[in-house]
Amino acid sequence: MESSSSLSFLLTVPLMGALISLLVPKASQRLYAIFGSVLFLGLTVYETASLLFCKSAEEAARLAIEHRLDWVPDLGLSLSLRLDSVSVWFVVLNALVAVLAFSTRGIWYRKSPGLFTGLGFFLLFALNAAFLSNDLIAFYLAYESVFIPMIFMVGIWGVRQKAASVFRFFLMSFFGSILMLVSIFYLVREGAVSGAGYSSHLSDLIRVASGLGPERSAWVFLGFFLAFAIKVPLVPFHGWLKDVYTNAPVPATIWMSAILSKLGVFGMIRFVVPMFQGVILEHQAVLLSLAAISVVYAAFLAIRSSSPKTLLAYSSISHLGFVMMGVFSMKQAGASAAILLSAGHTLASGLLFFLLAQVEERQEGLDLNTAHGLAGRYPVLFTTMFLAVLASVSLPGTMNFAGEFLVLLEAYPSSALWTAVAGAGVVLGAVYMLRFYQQLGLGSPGSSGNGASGSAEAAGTGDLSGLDLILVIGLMGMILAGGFQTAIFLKGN
Amino acid sequence: MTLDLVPLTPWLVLCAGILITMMVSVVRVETRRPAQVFTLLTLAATLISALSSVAAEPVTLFGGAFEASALTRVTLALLSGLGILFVVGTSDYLTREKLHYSDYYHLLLILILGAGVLVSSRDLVAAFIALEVMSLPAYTLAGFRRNDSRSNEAAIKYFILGGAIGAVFLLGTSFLFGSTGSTNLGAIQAWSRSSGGPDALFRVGQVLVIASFLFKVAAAPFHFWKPDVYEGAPVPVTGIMATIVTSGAFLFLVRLAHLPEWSDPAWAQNLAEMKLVFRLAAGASLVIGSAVMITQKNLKRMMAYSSITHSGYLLLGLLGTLEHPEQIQSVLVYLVGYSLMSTGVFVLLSLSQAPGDSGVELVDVTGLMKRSPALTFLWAVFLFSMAGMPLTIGFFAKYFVFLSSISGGEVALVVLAALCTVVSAYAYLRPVALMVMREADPGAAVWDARYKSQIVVVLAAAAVLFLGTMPNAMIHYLKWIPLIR
Amino acid sequence: MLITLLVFLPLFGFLVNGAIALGSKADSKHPPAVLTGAIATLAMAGSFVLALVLNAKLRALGGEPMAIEESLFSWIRLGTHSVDFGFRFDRLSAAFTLVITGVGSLIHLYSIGYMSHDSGVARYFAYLNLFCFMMLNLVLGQTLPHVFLGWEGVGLASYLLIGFWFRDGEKVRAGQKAFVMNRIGDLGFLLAMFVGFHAVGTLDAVALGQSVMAPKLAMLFGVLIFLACTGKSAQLPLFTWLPDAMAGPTPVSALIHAATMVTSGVYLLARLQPVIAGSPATIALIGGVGAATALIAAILACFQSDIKKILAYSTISQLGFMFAACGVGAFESGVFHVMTHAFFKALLFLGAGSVIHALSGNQDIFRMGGLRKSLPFTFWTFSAGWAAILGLPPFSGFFSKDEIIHDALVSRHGSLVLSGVLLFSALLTAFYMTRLYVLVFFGDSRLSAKEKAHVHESPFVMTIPLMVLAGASLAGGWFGAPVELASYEKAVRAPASAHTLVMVLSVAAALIGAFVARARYSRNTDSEPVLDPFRIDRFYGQVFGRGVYRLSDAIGRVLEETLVQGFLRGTAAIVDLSGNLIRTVQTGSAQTYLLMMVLAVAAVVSWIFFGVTGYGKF
Amino acid sequence: MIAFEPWMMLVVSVLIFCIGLFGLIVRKNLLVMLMCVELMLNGANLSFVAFSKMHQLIEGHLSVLFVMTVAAAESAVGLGLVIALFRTLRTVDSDQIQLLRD
Amino acid sequence: MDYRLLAFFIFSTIAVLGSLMVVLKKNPVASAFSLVIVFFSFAGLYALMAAHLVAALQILVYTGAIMVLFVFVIMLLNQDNPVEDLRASSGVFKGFAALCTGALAYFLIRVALLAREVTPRGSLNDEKIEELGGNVRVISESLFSDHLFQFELTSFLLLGAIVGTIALAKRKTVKGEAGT
Repeated sequence: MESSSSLSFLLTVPLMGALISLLVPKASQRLYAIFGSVLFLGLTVYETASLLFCKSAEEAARLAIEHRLDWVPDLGLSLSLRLDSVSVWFVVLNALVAVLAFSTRGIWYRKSPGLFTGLGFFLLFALNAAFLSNDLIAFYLAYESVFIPMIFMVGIWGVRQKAASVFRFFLMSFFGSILMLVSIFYLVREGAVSGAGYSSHLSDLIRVASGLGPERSAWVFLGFFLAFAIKVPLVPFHGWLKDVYTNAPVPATIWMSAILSKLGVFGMIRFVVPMFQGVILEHQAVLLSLAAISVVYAAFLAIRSSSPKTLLAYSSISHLGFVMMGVFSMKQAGASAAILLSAGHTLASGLLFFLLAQVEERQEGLDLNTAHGLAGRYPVLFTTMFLAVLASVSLPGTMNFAGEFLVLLEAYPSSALWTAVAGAGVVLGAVYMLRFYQQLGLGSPGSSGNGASGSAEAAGTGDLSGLDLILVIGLMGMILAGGFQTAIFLKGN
Repeated sequence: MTLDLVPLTPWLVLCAGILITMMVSVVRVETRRPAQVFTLLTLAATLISALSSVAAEPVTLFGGAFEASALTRVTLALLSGLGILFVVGTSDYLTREKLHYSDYYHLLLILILGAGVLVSSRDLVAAFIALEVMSLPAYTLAGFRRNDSRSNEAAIKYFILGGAIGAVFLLGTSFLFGSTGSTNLGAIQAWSRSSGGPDALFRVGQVLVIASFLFKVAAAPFHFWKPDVYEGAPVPVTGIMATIVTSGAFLFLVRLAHLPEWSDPAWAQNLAEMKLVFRLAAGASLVIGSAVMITQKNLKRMMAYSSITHSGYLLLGLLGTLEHPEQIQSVLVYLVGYSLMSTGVFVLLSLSQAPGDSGVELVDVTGLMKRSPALTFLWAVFLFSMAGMPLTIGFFAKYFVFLSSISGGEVALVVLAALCTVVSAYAYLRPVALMVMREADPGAAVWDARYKSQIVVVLAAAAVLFLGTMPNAMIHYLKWIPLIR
Repeated sequence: MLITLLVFLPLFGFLVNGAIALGSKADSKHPPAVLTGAIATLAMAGSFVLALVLNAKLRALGGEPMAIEESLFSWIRLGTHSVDFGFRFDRLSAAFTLVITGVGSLIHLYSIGYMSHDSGVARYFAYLNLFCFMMLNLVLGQTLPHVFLGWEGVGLASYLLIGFWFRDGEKVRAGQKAFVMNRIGDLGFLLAMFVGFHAVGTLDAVALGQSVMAPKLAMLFGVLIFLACTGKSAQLPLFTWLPDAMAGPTPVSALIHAATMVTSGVYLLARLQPVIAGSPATIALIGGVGAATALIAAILACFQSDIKKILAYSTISQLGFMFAACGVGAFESGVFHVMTHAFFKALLFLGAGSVIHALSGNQDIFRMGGLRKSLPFTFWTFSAGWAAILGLPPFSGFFSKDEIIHDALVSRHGSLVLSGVLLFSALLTAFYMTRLYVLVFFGDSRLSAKEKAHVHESPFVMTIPLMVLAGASLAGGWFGAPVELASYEKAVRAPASAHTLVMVLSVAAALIGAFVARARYSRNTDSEPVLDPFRIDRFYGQVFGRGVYRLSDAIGRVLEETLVQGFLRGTAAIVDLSGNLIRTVQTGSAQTYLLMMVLAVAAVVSWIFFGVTGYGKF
Repeated sequence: MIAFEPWMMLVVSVLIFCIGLFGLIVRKNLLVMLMCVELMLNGANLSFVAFSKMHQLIEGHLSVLFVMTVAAAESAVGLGLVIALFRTLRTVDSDQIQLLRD
Repeated sequence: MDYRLLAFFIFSTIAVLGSLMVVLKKNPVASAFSLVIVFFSFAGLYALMAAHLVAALQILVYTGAIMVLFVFVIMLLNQDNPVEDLRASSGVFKGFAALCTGALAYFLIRVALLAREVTPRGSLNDEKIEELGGNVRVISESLFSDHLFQFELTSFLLLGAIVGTIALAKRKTVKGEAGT
């Protein structure tokens, strides 16, 4: 594996994909997008395989690639890319989610599909750039660039109050990220004052951050924390999430819940934790409490959701609360577990949104207050959905269980109370996820009286089959494989 | 006394160009083309001569009243470049609105000369004259739609307030003269090193001159004229005011902010005082601009408030220069970036065939995506850049002023600015949202996409994107430009 | 490899049957029950044979501790400690494995007949096999996470099987209730693992069980584990799901909710026995809860009229006996009762299933009667089960129940009250079982005409398991407790003759209960209303069931809408308002602007004049 | 005995300046407003000369000359604007020119 | 009494009163003539400070050129009588304006008065100027040496003013006039 070539490959190929999508005829955009993203996934895995499946932390450290490209040399700004045992997971998941999102069907493949695939590939690029960045300014740039395709996707193909929701999404995220930018600048300036020159490279900023006093350090931390807490989101900062998840087109929802939220997780693990160990340890109880409250609070919201999409949106918050518990446990194993759980959540929630979209294609007007009883009509679809639900409630054997178990195990010594509170989310998770599944799949169809029969679109009357089924089975396989072969995630311990 | 004219070449080229252009248009009265062509030639020649001599040794001429340095040359180049963009970009508008007179070009050239000389002035009285050389054409141009009462109103408001503020500047200058015995910046600087601190007269004079230039760049609380004037003036003139006038005035404001030698400990308290003034002005500009911007329905008026916030960002950069004069680069980068995006926005605005010149209302952009995807894309580029989104020059512009200001220790102010950025981002993105998400309103204006003005917009957009991804291309040159005090 | 094969055979059956279920089109001709049932049953029977072989090998092994271990791979790595995915076959596991595979095979066989008319039979057998797979993981798992895998897995299978007829919303909800209440217990399990791991540094079940923890931690650990057990084994306070779980097919009730899954709590306690027993508070709690459950469930059983519900409460009550045994430190008595109970309760359920099958779904004991003649096999085998649960010698229940009551009396943790409660529960058991027995099989027939015409004895595929289980119920107790968990010494406080006394007393209690019931119900066959004297279920429904929804609504309305969203809306409104306020200055009058500018300048000049900055006073 | 001192001029200068400013704010006739601007400029001029005298320098005088030029040019343009405005609005009342406002 | 002081008082009183009249007279013509008075008294004040050239130009430029222009425009626009539509500002507004400008004036005067004891930075006292050839000569020499830049710049100022005024004063747009 040539160091720089594999890194630049991860960035240039999606960009090329975006450019090529301008040339592809309208009718074959979907095929192109799926084919392209699958190819990219394959190539990504191939390129990163040795790092992905290596055995030990030492080997991973040896295989980590860092490449520094002077970008604005006059400012000491570099495009520092780093592919190591942390970022590699997010990069692979990113490619995987793209496949899933491109495999959806809907208006985005009918109304300016070229724009959709172009934006999708651009998003792939921006996310990869963010996950690979080892320079804070570069990371910020990539992090913000992610908004642009997202805004357009929701704006063009969204439904209902898409404008209001996309604004709320954007403004809240922007609020957080720009405060992060101020924090970054502060650190850069502190570094310059201390005589090291302007640099926003992570290693330099870690040094700078550790040199700040506790009080200043806490303020700077706050800037970073807010950005990522909004992105993830943690509970008091989640106000943007529900509407935009619900009103966005399905691929955008998949992207947001499966991978954009991981941007926050990644940022916490990669940047915040190493820079602000002291601050986090000092306020660990507060942070853990936020994470635990997120778990329970979002679960309570999910219990009464009448829209399945909203329910999944809240469940996303709930699960990411577990992830953040792992991050705030401030242990190597906790961070590894957070990545493991992130991967699990990416797969499970991506899959759930994907399958929900499949259900919606077949029956409109899904409402969780009435039973739809669709499982009898679409047994394969609902069997796979049930498996995804099980992953989501983190049944042992899935990645989600291994992750959640380890996360709580590592958080326990820091705060038994909040671990127990978060644990209650396990129970509540069962309540709302089963409700989700039961109201859609089980019960007697037609009892709701909303014209359940015959409203299915002509395109989607059949059961899950073909490419979709292969994709879903593949993802399920990954969830199970990851659930048992956790060692590759946990080599960092 | 012998005068070496060689360092003056770019300015002389511009002066000569003005005269030639005027003569040509007098000779060929029946058509406007010669004026246009010669204006372009003049500006191009100025641009080239300014850029080609950038590396020349900085000198002061005319007894220290005029500075020919990299900074002033680059500024002149910037101003002429913007002039070229506007001449090309808005000629379609002028033709359509039946405003295509050679006077327009003469006034534009004189305005550019005024702005260019203002930046080069190292004497307060000279600056006052240069300011008027810049302002008089600006007043006139604002009222250039002579049959439009709004345009007239804009001009007269601009004039009345500008005249009053000119007098304030003059009083301030006289106070400084009274305190230091000179109106020459170099002399004042020299005096400051030996004076052991300011007296009351100096401090008041300083405040007065700075207040008057805060007016010129429309920083709060001297911003009131801007929305009205922007709304009433013809679109190209608004663009010219937003770019050329602002650039010239702001760079001179930077000079004014550096009247004494701040590093002298005797001036520390005066420095703190002035910092507070700038801080308040910057904070107020940001808050007022961004808060009011989101309430606006008229895009031109919205851009006025937007430019008030941009003055606030520029002041952030200026605050940085007080501690670290080399941070002038942040101001320069911001000016270049802001000018580019403003050019794009105003030329785009001139493409709308909204009835009258009341300007483009938000409703006019609805459904533009369907009608013209290319225009929508261009709009999005400029508005995203204004909002400071990455991959556009707008991001780097903010990057610089934030960093500069933080270097000056203004962390709280930068946080405020960051919050205002969020608020204003809403205003910038709303038009984009209307273009993309809404169906075209039946009353929406027709957008004229045929004209060659699009060349300018595309160029500006390309520059915005290119400099946003490869900022080194610009920064490498701007970084080494010192602020000679 | 043998253990792995043993465990994975049912999984294989699950996969095959699952594929068949998904492959066959809904509502078209379904695959024959014989085929899918045969696959499932053979898988289970294979496991049973393997279990016998392994048991023989284990006995041949000798030595202490006796165990055969198979590690497959490292599952979860925790620093230096690795949680392996692997199996351990020791005497405790062996006992449970034999019960699971043995009784499981019989119930699979029985199901072929019972489910032959159902279109979802392939799915049914898939779930059943899945359950057995998970149950085997539970009892054979080396480490606690592995046990937990099985623990949750059986809950899942239970959920699927309770809601097997998924078009009936009621049944689906019963499944959900079971799953969620189990999950409450599972939370205890999870937390217990955290406590245990951080106290001892291992998650190996045996190592953890034999570890020494600080008393406080040991108590916490024990209580949390017991919380897990109350969920899975339907003890107070989490027992209310079990009666509802009877919504599933009857063989499922026999296998999962009588013989195997619900006893996994006893398994877990026995597995972790030294550390659990090490904490007196924990053990007292277990004993108290067990006895209370035994009593309360027995009382409740007396007021039921649904044959399966009576058996369900009976199961809860019997599980209470087992926990009471554990709670006095007599873990091996508990395990002994698990085994005998597995035989006779499975038998009773299957017998009840046979009755229901014969009556095409009628489950009300007041609408039966006189079935002795029309269902002879069922009657005779059921009688064996009846005798066993009453504890009549020489049936198996006699030995195990007697032992529990005796231990409760004489153990250091036991007491007269405890054993008295258990004895009284035994009396009630005799009462309600005899009530059921008499009402179903004796007296005049109270069937409807249609049912009368339809009544038939079940096919052999169903009666053979009955007969085998009847044999086991008779002889299952003759060989004593299958395992010795003698690490905990029982201090004898009573005279040696106590054992005889207890024996006499318990048989007398059984007989009294039986005679009272017979006296009352041989003539009086009028329908009795179903009573719920404790209203526990309703209480839960009100407080927790609806409470969660209320809380959720409250959070949604107050916190989410008012605070979170309200804050955002408020911020937007404030920004908008301030924008509009500032706008009002923009009157369009240049002179107003000028005045404000002058004001600003005057302010700054006066500020300088007054020397606010603290220097240059005038 | 009080002798004449140049600094006394400063008082007059500032007074005239502020009177001009006041007039500019309160008068509604655009022409008078332009006159007020002239007053302000004159006030500033006076202080220039006064300071020049006090410092024994000549620069102040020169400044005044330039300011006069500027004032002339400015009033020419200003009056031109007033005329243009009068053509369209038929008024020189500053209260009538409030079309542009929020 | 020093005649210069007396002259100062006279001229300054006239100037202040005159400017008040500019502001307060309802009739623009009256304002204009008050302004002329102010300009004249300013010329006197300049003369008092031996700024002879400035005094002369004050009369020539202001009174002779600028004021004529004003009066001309007043006449042109028929604004030569107090018109009713020239509503005065509201009392509150006026009062507030007076307060602000008054405060500004107070502080500026106080500040200016602090500069009484200024130490001269130059040496061009009246005697020296006489020695060098008089006020006009000294100014002229300075104008074409040290202040050449400003001087040249004024040419473009005037150019701009001319072009601008012409542009404004041109007659209405003729159809078809525009366009290249």
